[in-house]
Amino acid sequence: MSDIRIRDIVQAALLVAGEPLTLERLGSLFADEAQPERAALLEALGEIRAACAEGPLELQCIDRAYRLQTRAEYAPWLNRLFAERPARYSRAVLETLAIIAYRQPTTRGEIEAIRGVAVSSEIIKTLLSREWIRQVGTKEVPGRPALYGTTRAFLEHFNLTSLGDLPPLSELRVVAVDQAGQGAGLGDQAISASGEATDTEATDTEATDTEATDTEGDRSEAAR
Amino acid sequence: MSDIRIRDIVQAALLVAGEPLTLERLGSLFADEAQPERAALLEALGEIRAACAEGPLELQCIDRAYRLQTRAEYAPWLNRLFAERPARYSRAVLETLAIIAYRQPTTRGEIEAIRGVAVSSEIIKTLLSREWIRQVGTKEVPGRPALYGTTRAFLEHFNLTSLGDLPPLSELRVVAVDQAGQGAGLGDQAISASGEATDTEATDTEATDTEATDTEGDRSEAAR
Amino acid sequence: MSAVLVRGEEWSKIPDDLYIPPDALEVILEEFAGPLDLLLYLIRRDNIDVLDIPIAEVTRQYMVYVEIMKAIKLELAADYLVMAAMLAEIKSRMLLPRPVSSPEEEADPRAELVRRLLEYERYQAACENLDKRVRVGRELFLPEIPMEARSLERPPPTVSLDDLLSALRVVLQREKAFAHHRIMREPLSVRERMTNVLEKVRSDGFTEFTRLFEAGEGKRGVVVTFLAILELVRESLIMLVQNEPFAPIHLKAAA
Repeated sequence: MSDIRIRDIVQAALLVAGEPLTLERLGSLFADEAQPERAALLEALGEIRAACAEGPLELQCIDRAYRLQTRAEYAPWLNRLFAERPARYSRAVLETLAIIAYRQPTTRGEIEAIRGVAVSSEIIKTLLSREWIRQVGTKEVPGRPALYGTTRAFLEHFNLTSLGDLPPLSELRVVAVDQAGQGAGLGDQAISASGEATDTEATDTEATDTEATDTEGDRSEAAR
Repeated sequence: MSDIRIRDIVQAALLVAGEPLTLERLGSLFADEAQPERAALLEALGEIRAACAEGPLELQCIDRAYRLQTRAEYAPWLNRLFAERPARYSRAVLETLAIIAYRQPTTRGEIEAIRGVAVSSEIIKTLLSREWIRQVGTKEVPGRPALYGTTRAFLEHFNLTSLGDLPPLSELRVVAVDQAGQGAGLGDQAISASGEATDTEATDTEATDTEATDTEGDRSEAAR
Repeated sequence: MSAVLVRGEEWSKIPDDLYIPPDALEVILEEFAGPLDLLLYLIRRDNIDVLDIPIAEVTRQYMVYVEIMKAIKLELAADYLVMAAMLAEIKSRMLLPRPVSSPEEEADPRAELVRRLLEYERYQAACENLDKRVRVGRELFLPEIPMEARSLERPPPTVSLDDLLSALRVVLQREKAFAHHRIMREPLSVRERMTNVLEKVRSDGFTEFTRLFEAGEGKRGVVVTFLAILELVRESLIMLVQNEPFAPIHLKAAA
């Protein structure tokens, strides 16, 4: 313990402080009787600066306070450390987006009526902050709900020149009927039952992973 | 820029990440074409570990993820850096945590049975809000009590590579046959029965389960 | 488990003229993590073998503590009283003469208590070990290095057109269950144009009808815009205003 040098203590403090440290603050790390001279602290800082030359850190002095930070050259790698993973949208978000695309300009209430399930404000916020939808006006009915439409960014993401590039609804309906038909002799009841099943699924996901990153999604799934 | 070594990048990442990094995460720092082999990453970590020997940091592995941390010897100085004293937890909180760590997944009732005292919701809340424990499920018994387990944050905080890093629970002292007791000697049968009940983990749980309901019964009786 | 101290002196018997400062009381109660903890403390203090507890004496001492806690009007956890009752019961059972002719030997009344004490002791030890570990923020500190030239990118979510369309198919399937909603009659180009028109018109002023049409779009564009305006009027999203026949038509968002 006695061979811990001033320099090591100063370095440790700079590493963990989370903010720049003045000479006074560095001095205050030491018990009164072991208080190093200002010169000794400066010498320690000099040694740290020299030792850093090799590695990814550099010593910066900002307004008479010192801090260690990574060299700018490391940014390309370190940015990948913090890069958000591409989000995965829940079924609820996708359905909402699809309805807005085909039904715009439309309100949250209308989307809810079509989906048969509440549309959380999280979902709307997710799509707004991604700039795939925008508010284009308000509807003159009680509550003055916002009217939403899709954006240019939406078209760009899906590589569409215009909404007209989306397959017409009639085509989708045919496929939907085909898919429903595969269930063999589906009556109304069966359809409504499957409808209910997806409803629950939708509400489930809405609560947790509106824009969950991959890991978060996995975690919440595991937690269930 | 081309002379930046894998090791420097890994070190920079460990210094800025603020959380332990897995090999996968370290690998993801590199562009696809420059992705180092697992072995190269492990070698870099080895070099970092060796280089640390000199300074105030050490490399620690928590649940297959790596972090740099200051050596415990530096605590006296670094504690002066932070005005805030480290939080102190009551024995009730720590005992509860220890029981969860060793017996997970476990319920509040089981913890109460061992501690012989009610576990307040405050205690559970404290541990949940520190994210040292989490609910991992519910027990399929009447009342469907929550099952708790420890988290990665628990390992991180207590500097554990894994739960296996915890020292094993001390052996249950063998209850010796003692006929010279006060008035009545301990009957052989009773002793071997209680011995068996606590010997193996499986029966252990059962034993405390019944006990749990017992104590709960007692308590509600006392409350009346 | 440190001894119970009042003003620096170990406290085992209550002096008659006891004055306990209120702060100390809480310390005492908090010092014990429960009745088992208190019992273990008493047992260890007097070097008693857990396996052979002199139940009468331990009960007496236990009650002294419980009485102190009561006396100082601390809200005594019910568990302490439950334990007191258990001790009293064990004590009385120990006093009963055991029938000599009993075919099965009766279990020691203390057995269950001993089992619980031993079990609790293990976890108490585990707790002490845990408490002794070096911990982040106490003995260990983590580097917190700021990063130079940090840039924040938000990659777009991984949504393909197929994902979007299959979500819509689900909606359509489900919609059959809600027969009263008939959605999406107009061609998509009209719906898209409705959004564009809505954005151009304002609620606090009038927009001239003709400005919504672009000559470069040709006849089809004009038709699409016109249909969009009609649909917007039908849905009461915009108002059309014409002061007199053949005068310029103006639009206003319905607000």
